[in-house]
Amino acid sequence: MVAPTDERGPRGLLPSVSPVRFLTVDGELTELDEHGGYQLPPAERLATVYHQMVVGRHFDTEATNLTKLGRLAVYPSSRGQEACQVAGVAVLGAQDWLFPTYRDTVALVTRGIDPVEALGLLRGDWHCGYDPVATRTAPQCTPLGTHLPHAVGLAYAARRRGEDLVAMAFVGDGGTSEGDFHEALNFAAVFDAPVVFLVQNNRYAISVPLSRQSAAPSLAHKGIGYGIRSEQVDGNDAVALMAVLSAAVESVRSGAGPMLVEAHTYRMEAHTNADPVDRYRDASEVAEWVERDPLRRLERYLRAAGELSDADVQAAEHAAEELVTWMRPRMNVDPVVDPAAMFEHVYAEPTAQLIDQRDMVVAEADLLAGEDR
Amino acid sequence: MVAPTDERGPRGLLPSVSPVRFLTVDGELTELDEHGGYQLPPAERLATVYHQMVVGRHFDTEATNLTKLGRLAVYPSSRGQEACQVAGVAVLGAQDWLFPTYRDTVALVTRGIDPVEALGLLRGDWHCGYDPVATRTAPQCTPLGTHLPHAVGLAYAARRRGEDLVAMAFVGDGGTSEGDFHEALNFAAVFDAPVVFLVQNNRYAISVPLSRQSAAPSLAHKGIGYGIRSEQVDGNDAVALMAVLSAAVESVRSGAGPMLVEAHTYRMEAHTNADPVDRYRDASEVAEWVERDPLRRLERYLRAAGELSDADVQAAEHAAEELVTWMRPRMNVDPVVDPAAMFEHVYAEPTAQLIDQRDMVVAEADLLAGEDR
Amino acid sequence: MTTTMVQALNTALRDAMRADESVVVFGEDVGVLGGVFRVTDSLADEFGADRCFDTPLAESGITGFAIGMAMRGFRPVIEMQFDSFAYPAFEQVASHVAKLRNRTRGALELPMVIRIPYGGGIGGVEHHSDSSESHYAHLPGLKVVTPATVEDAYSLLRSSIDDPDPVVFMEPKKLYWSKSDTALPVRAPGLGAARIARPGGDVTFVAYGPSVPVALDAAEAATEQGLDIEVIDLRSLVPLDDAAIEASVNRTGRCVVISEAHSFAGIAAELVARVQQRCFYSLQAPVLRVAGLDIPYPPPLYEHLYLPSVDRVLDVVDQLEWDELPNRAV
Amino acid sequence: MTTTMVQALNTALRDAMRADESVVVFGEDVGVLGGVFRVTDSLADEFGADRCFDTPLAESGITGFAIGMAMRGFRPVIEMQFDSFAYPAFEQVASHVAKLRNRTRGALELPMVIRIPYGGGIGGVEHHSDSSESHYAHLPGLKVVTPATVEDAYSLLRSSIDDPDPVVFMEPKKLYWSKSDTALPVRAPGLGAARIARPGGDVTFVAYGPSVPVALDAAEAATEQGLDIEVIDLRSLVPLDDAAIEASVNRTGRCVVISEAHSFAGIAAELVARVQQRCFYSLQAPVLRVAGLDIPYPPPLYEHLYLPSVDRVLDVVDQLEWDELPNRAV
Ligand SMILES: Cc1ncc(C[n+]2csc(CCOP(=O)(O)OP(=O)(O)O)c2C)c(N)n1
Ligand SMILES: Cc1ncc(C[n+]2csc(CCOP(=O)(O)OP(=O)(O)O)c2C)c(N)n1
Ligand SMILES: [Mg+2]
Ligand SMILES: [Mg+2]
Repeated sequence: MVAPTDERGPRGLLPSVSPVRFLTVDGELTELDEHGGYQLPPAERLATVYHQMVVGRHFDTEATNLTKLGRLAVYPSSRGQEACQVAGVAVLGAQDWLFPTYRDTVALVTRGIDPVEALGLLRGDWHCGYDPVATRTAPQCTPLGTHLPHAVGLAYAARRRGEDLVAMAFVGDGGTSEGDFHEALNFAAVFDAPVVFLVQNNRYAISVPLSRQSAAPSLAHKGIGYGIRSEQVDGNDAVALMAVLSAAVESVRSGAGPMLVEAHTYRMEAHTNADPVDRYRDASEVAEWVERDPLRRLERYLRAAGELSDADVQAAEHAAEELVTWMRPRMNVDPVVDPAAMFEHVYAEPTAQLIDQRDMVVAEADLLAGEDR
Repeated sequence: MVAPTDERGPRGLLPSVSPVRFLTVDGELTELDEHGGYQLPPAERLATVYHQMVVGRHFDTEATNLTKLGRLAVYPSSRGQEACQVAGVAVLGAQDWLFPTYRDTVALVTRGIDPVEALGLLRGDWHCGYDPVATRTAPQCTPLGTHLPHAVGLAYAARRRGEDLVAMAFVGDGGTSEGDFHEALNFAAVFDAPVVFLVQNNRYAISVPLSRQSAAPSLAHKGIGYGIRSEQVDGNDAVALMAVLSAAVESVRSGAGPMLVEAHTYRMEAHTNADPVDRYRDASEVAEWVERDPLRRLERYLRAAGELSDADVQAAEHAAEELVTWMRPRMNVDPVVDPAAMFEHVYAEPTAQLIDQRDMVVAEADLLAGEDR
Repeated sequence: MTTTMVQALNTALRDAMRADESVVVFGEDVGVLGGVFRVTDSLADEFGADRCFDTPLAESGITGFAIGMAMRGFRPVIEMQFDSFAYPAFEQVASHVAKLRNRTRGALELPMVIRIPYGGGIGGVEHHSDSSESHYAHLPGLKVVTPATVEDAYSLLRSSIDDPDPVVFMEPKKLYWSKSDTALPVRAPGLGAARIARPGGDVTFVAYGPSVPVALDAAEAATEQGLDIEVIDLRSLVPLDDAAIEASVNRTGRCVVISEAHSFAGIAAELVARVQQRCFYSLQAPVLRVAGLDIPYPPPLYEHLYLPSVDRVLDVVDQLEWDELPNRAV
Repeated sequence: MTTTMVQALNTALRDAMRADESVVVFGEDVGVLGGVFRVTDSLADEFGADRCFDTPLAESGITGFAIGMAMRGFRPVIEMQFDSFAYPAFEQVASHVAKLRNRTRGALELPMVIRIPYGGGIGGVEHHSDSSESHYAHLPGLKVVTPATVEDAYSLLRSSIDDPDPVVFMEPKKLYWSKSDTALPVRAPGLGAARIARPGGDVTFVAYGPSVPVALDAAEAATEQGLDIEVIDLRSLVPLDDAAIEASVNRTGRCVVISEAHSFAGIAAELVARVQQRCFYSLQAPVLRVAGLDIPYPPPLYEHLYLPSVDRVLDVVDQLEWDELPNRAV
């Protein structure tokens, strides 16, 4: 009744026994048997990734600062996860779609989205500050896992239209527990949708540790239950990520069906600025992960390989400073709040009932503005 | 980061490569390598199972007749799935709990529930015709997969209370696609709840064939994604089912964590009496499965093994006839409809608003009864 | 030729699929089987499995998948098999379908239709008879449409598929086999225009979907008391045709809202609240409701006691503070 | 000693857990972290990880697991982290929690509490500020309770945990840090008794949860116009204290319902519908609503425009068909 040895058979679907790793913690190249059969990515691409990671880290630091200044309602930091977020974007073409979560603002910036627009949601200006169609980036998704079926539907639709399009959907370790994760992976497999699901397993869902989230050997082991090929990778190793994710995107693009990739990483900061992280995890654990910092690891490797010069490093730092300098004054401007804007785009055309409500709110605001004068 | 070789490691979690099988289609014992390491169950138990399957088949036929007489609103037949349903119940102790779906009426009867009470839901008398606490059998569940987390919660609760209790939760192939299946399996694994999930993969969800439901090598391959040990078994082979399910219940009872068992079977009848099955499947397919009839297969085996005499077969037929004879006149009585009953048990005590509504309905009914007189 | 509501819906889907290649139909059993109510009968045949197809059994997944397809240029029409089996999709509907246009300031629109067979009266076992329209009507960003006639089934479904906004299209199961001799296609005004199903001057009945025939029957029966009752068929709950209701009640001075959904915090309450506000000075009596009881939908043998009935409607009409009923006044 | 609402809720949980071993608390981050709002602060410490624990992130699973535990003798108190993150559990709530007692003719009861922080006013980004109470209130079989004061937070939560029926306990996030000097424990009457938060004779404000302080502030401000406004704090939406509302409106003749939930088909509509029916002959003006706008809850910088405000309430009071306002009458 079952053909366990067909090309979707068990052996081909399970991930590597341990996470694919190209770099040691010190940025040295690991032995071949840790590479899981993947190729070392070209050095230029890695240098670009390094550059983007530096920019991402600075951006992230600035965003955290902005919360202290009250310029952001809240900020979930990407610190420590830059390799995942940058590699996840770097392997995409312009025509591909990205489906990020609230955590993935560094991915947005890497995608080329104006950082001020990228911070729209967290600034409280609008729910999504950028144009998803123009940027081929879905709005950052807050309800856990719910964007995954969107990615599947969009990728399937594109394939139906004969478009060369891959969807890259990010999700957290916590997000894998939601029913929508399951339904999305199953739909992807049944409809053969060109999607890469990238689980950023940062070992916490707010305070809930991985051990409370899953008893599976790895989250990548979930793939086989859908007939989806899966892989696990060291999420703080940008080289391994580039190797695995570009292979995944290529395979998916070629029509070999969806893939699930788990990146083992760590959330260096609190869940958000509002989260008292010391309540639930030891500083010593964080310290261990400082050692595995993805940025330093890649820098060491590239320098040793002669692919990164002091000038390159300075150029990256400089680009990062420029970005921050560009965004800072713009973030210090109070966004314009137009009461009527709330009523736009609820429907293509407002209903009679909405027009009444809009008129009321606008009249109130006008009155208040009059009083203020 | 991951310990792939711990006792929950991949090898121990995956199901047998092909479904465990003890009996050939002709009821002969298969080679040892098809047994998946399981023991042949004791002959007396198998004889009892045979007896219960005969009773179940007759009951099922009678229920189908009752729909033709208009005595049931609808009936989803168990025909062809008697081995699964009887074995799934036979391996339980009186203290264990059963979580059945709308399809599993034969399981209810095997559990010892009065057949008229078992048909309460389908008769339209009340939503659940039996007492779930007294019978340790949850109400038959219609919303797909939604009873699975209940089974997990109940089993966990029992373990917390120090009770020796296993929950057996039935679900269809279609039901495995729902988010609640995923969440239930994950909770079971994380909380180490003593549950056996039995998937009756009858290859159809109404008209949706298995190939549209899942692209996995088998549905049992879903277990590893939760860290749950899993097995697949020929669902028309009562011997294999008894072997696998009693081992599963024993293992779960011993504290080794939940298990997922997929039984490969076939729905011989339409989804329900209201379903035009010819629209979506060939008679030839059904004919193939007639060959694999679980009842005939077990009978042949037991007879050949000298464990079943003509007298035993007659006794089973006789018991079945008795059951049907007992239920038939009772099913022909119109249930009493008491308008006030609708308002009972909405809350422990009816609210003031409900009392008003009840009084209105009862007054209407009284008036109508008066007019009728 | 006589057409049932099921056939009219089927024809609407077919015509919409012929008119626009981007219309796709999917859900549970909508393919070869043609849906458990046959609303999608033979669409897979005519348009192929690419345009009408079955999915795994996962309503949240179906809805999310439709969102994704709509984001890439399709106009999905999805089927939830029964009212209460749409509940697993509630998060997708509430947090995404209803909000995507607004969240993205119009950059992403969702021209999708969620078809939901709803309501009771067909002897369904538990979970097969819920009237869930109030939940959807309460979520801004959704349109909520429901036909009461064969003609409207066609016309409103076509309009819903054409609409740039997501529409929850609620199909009254009880009326699936109701019939009409009108030839299709018929097109009525778009979404948001109510219909005077029966003109009258003494009382306004406001109804929709499965309750419209009950309202009409009750209005007919009330002629025996000399009452001339107007029946408004809302057709769409969102947008709501306030003007039509207001004009009627200002004429009649009395209003009864009829709805199968649970009474408490249901859509009928909204209708009552609006009428008493907008027609306060015209009202001769409080606006009353005949709605579903506030109990879980009962088993088949009890459902006649649950559903708004002609008798129950007439009882409520009697409570409309008549000094003397019109026929006695003659 | 000053107590916040969060602390009162925490104390209520603690006292309930001390009083009854079968009370267990679980959900996302309720363990060591003590919940994102600290309502479960240090319960895991005092009662151990068996009685207060974290779960995987799956709200349907949490709810279904709680049902199972309740079937086996526990009294689960589960937390949904935010209003809209309870939507994934909607099917479990609608099809099981609300119905299990009824389905089984009372053989299985579900003494469980679903705690849901709800409403806006805390600057939350999207999906963190929904007022979802109307959905629950529309589902027969659920009780729906919501405190507006620190004292009631304690007392109502204790009553909800003691209750044999499933209770959706809605906690107004905006009031989490409101304070009181009353020493706990305090026990008010059980579920279903409203509270006169402020007596008055000219208008009745009906409010609950986050809208009670708005109602009180508006009533205070209205004294400038010489208006003496009564404020009713419902405390529980189901069961509803019709008698208290009716008595008040029959005295005042005017009523405004205040609620943060979307106006359309929300619980405020139900309150309006009931009042106009029960108090028809007393009413000097239509019953009006000040409710949430019928738009998706807006981003933080806009929420002051969405929420019922004192000004908006006073504007509506002005529309209550006054021949002359009381102060002018003096
Ligand atoms: C459906 C749903 N439930 C709960 C939440 C609240 N919540 C926001 S982030 C978060 C933790 C998510 O953890 P994970 O998926 O691991 O992502 P991470 O934050 O670690 O990147 C939770 C519980 C939510 N956003 N959506
Ligand atoms: C949540 C939900 N969606 C849809 C349905 C309608 N429905 C009833 S049975 C069924 C097919 C289920 O198939 P499967 O799980 O394989 O079980 P089987 O009927 O084959 O035993 C469907 C779609 C339902 N009961 N619940
Ligand atoms: Mg995480
Ligand atoms: Mg099946």
